[in-house]
Amino acid sequence: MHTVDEILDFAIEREQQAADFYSNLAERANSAWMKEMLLGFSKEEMRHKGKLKSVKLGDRLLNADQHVQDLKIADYLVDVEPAEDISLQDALIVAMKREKAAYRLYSDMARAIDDPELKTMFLGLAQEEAKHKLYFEVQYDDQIMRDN
Amino acid sequence: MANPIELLQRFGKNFAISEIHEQKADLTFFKVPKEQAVRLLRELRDDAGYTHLAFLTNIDWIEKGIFTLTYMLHNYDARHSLGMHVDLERDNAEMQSIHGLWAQAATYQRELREMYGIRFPGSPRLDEDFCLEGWDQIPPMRKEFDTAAFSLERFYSREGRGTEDPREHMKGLLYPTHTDEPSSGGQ
Amino acid sequence: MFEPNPPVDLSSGKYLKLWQGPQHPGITGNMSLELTTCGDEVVDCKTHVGYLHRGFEKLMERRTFIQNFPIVCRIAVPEPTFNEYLYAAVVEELAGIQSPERAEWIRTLNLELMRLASYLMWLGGIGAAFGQSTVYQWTVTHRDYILDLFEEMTGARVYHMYIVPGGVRGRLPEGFEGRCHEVLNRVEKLLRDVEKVLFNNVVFKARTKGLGHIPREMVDPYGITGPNQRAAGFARDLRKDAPYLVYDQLEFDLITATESDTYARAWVRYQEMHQGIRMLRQCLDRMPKDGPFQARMPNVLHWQVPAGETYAKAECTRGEYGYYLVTDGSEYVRRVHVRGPSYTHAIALMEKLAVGTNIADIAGLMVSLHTYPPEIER
Amino acid sequence: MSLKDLISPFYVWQRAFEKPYTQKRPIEDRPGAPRYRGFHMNSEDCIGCGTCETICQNHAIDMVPVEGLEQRSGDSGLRPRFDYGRCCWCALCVDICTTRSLRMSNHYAWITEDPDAFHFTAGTDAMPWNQNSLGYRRDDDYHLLVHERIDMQALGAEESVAGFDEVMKGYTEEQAVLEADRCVECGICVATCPAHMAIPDYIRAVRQRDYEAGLRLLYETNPFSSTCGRICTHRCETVCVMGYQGDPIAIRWLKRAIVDRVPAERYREILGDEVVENGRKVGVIGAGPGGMSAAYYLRRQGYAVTVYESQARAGGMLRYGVPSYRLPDDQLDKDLEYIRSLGVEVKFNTHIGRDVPFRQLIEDYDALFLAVGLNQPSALRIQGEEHPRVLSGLQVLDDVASGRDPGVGSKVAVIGGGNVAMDAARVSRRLGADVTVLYRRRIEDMPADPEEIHESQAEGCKLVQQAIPVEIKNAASTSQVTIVWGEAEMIADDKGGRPRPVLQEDRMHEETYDCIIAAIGQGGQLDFIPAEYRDRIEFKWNKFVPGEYQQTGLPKLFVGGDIANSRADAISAIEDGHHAARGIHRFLTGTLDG
Repeated sequence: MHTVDEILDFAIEREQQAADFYSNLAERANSAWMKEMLLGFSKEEMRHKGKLKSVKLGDRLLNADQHVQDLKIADYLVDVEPAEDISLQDALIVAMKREKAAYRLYSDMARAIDDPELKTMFLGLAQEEAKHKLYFEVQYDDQIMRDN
Repeated sequence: MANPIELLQRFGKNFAISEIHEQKADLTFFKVPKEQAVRLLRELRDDAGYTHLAFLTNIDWIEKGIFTLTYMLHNYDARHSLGMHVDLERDNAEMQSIHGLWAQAATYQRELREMYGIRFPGSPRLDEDFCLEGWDQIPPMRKEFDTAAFSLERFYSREGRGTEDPREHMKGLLYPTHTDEPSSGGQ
Repeated sequence: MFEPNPPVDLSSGKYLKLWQGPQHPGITGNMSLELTTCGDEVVDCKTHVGYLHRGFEKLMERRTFIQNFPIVCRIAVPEPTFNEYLYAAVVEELAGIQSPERAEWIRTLNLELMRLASYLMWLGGIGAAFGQSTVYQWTVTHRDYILDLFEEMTGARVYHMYIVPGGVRGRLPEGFEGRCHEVLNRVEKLLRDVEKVLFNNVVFKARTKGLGHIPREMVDPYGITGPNQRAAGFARDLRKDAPYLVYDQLEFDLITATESDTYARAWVRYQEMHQGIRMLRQCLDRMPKDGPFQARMPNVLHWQVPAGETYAKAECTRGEYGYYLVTDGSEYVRRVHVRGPSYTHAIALMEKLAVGTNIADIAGLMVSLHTYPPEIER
Repeated sequence: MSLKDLISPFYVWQRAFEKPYTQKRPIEDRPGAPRYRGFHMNSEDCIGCGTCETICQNHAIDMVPVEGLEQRSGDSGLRPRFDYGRCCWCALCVDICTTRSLRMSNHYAWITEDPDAFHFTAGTDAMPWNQNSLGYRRDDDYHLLVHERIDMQALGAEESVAGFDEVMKGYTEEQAVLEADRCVECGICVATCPAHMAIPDYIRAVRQRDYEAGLRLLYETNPFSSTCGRICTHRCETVCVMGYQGDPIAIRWLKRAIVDRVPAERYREILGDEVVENGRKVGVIGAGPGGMSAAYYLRRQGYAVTVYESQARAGGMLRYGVPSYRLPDDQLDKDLEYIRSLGVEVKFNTHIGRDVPFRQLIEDYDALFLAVGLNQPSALRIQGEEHPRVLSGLQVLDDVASGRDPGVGSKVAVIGGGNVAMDAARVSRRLGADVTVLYRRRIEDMPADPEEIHESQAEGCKLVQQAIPVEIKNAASTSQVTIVWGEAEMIADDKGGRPRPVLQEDRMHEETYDCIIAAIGQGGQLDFIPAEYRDRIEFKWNKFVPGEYQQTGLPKLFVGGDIANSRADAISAIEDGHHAARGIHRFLTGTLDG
């Protein structure tokens, strides 16, 4: 990946993969509301994809120095396997962990690269993923840890 | 002078005094039958020192069908007041006049005639209007006279008046369907 | 003992009917005197009231106990606070509420200030009725100084609505005592001037001495109270005979006279103003400066006073002012009867005294009885 | 005649040159005294309770809607409008104002040629005196209302942890009447109560000692009055206008004051519930407050109602989640037995999906109400959670309610800050344990009822706030368990929600307990609904999204309770059941489309 467009294509492809991941999971899910919700996650990823596409056409990414809150919930929860009888709680854990992994990936890439323009692009993507993770962490905080 | 209870007991030999109630050290209430009232007033004034008639008024006990007159007497020397109650039939109420005992009683009786419709035969200027010139309704102090209804009928309100009950207002706007109870019995 | 005035034959052509009022005959409020005159001598007098009838006693029967407190003051316009106090007193008595000591002192202060203001207005009235209008200007101005005090104490100049069942509505304002002393000093100085200008005035003396003489024997049969009674030689004053509020802790002299005419009644009232100032100074100096001024009250919105009846009275400027309250345990008053001293003074007594009086003296005579028509009609 | 009397009047000249007292208004300004009762002012604190209108003896005040002002929970959106043709400036409205928003300025002159102009809404209409700082306001030491709540007798902390006796003893009649007397009957609370109970009316019934009328009022909207009189979340009290200057009315306790005074055997006679069978039948899934409330109101309409309950007893979370020191069994039974006495059939130990297929229900019944609640405890999902000494809060409460020993040991950590956590903690105290509660946020953020938090502390539970569990480890002894938790920093939520805790990795703690009770939240379980139906039903997160009258996309199916609302309390479930009963009746009588 040597150009901004290549990076964006890579990222767009990743969002598509994520969307597919959730819609596959939704298809297999045997509980109605989980199906609904996973489709919702999938739509959320498609929305991210759409955002990146418009960046490619000239829109701006999140600024790299903008602060995105890290609730660190994904840090101390255990990994769970996506299964047919996945619960809301586990689906959220899967989602936040995936976003966290994506954030890590882009951050690492940014660190490994010297080209300032590309570095900025990776950092911007990392910020986007941090924001997505925050979204799932907030939902987890609200929906699952109601009493905690 | 004797204490008021003893005094009333003494008078009780000749008068059917009942419902004695000592409201406070200087005020005692009691009741006497209508027929004995004026005679007792005269004796209280002349023999017991209750020379001052503070007021004469009436209480409407519409639910019991009676008027209760209150004669408030005062003894300046003993510094004690007696509230004398006399029950009258509410319909067709009539009482003996005491304007011969106290001059100002004529005014009270004239007012009671106008405000409650109680007759005091022989009382001066009894049937002349007192406060109410040209009054064509029932005597207004009687409980059945409804002042609010009267004023709503006679007068109009300022335009633009109108109020909302907070509870009903919120119901209508915030949860209108949560209150429509179906009629019981179903179907 | 009602004795009708001797009948007159109007068809004889000797008599003239003359209406005085219903504009204020004197400055006492709206009522009218239907005079029958022969020359300039009054031979018969019939009073007519009803110009001020607002039906307070009836209105009170459909208002709750707290809702009644703002309307009672209107029963005696120039001297409203006696109504406030007496209404509070009867409700408190039947409800078993004791207003705190601080409130009792403030109430006394309030009532005595009221008395002084009311007497000042009356003093102007008696002056004006006998052609001494300057006195009227002076006294009404000084009454206004007292109304200024009421304004800052109660929030209103005339209808104070300050004495409320349970106590009073607020503490005295900061620095009130000092301003009150200052006004008292001014009024006291004025009174000395009024004594010179009015009471030592040859015209005033000539016209008032002997006018409207009330024989001693008339006093009880006509229900005459207050200064009218004290000027006839009766040493009766509810503040001494049945002390209410803190009157048993105040030093003051009971003023009486024997002549029982217009001059004597004016003189008694004038002396009582000095006694009032004396009492006010005692109040200001001795009243508690802190502590509660309201008893613990129930929720007034649905306050039910136990069934009962009582009568409370106070010595107002005109005599015995009283509230008779009957309750039936509900949230409403069953019956209130307001006993205003003018009820007897302005009607039965006036009709009697007017006979034989010169037309020119009728206003002065009326003022000398110090009557307030609104308290007749309630 | 003396010479003195001739000369003396000439003293009048002494005052000839005195300055006149007359004040030249309007050339000179003459402000009213600082406490002058002038024209009215109203601040933003007004919540439109209308108490000013109630006390106004001149009928000078109207409560009117104000443009741009929204009614919401705790604010009627109305504001007082003054008719100065009637006002006498007595200021009773100021004295009684529950929020102290209403006062008077010392402004007293208002001159206009239009006699109809003297009519305005204080505070919202632009008036020249709106900024006045002086004028009448109620003295701090002067009250026309009673601001302090009447205390209820309760067991002391020592007594209460000694057993499962009810802690709150209920009001005596005198206390109840005094507490009821404080109510101003504004009715602001009615909108906030999820069941829209006739609160001011039944409080008046308590004041008048008319418990029969009170019971009838309660049952109009709530057939769990004995229960709610004890454990309701009393959202009403949070908006009670008496709370602005003192304590809100103890609305919940007053409800209890009514039911405590009416014996169960008199209910039928007092309520006059006559069931006239209408020939239709409705199935209810779940015998919790939602299901039984629906059953009651449907039965009153003449429907044959069958309730399916997976447990051995009715009551749902009220039975298995609320310990008896808060809600004694016999009180819950009082409510439930009355509903059953009307002929509501309850099939116990019956799982839908396992014992009876959902399809059969939806086919057999004219309509179905589903309120299965949230009974699946959320897992901690941290390392080591499967340790045998990690228990679930719901399980502990269920064990105790069913007479089993949950075996908590003598040193317990409870994780969570909701009512389940508080109850698990208090139950553990009663079982003799030392209890520590670990909560991720601050005590003031706890979703548990304030009373529960307060009482658990009084009973000796130690509350540790801002503590995030990170890992569970084996302890030295197999009968014990070690928890690793880290301290949290709180950060504000930009969307105005609860503040969110963030783990501080450098401040970690390790503690060992006999057991750890997790009570961080619950979810639902709806796998028994076959896919063909599910696809037609709307969900959001883990809950149903019912339409009007609790109806779902499956027209015969109505839902309610914790699984269909965000409030997740008994009173909301009760109203869902009641509302669904309204909807089902409309649906079956053709006034609600399917």
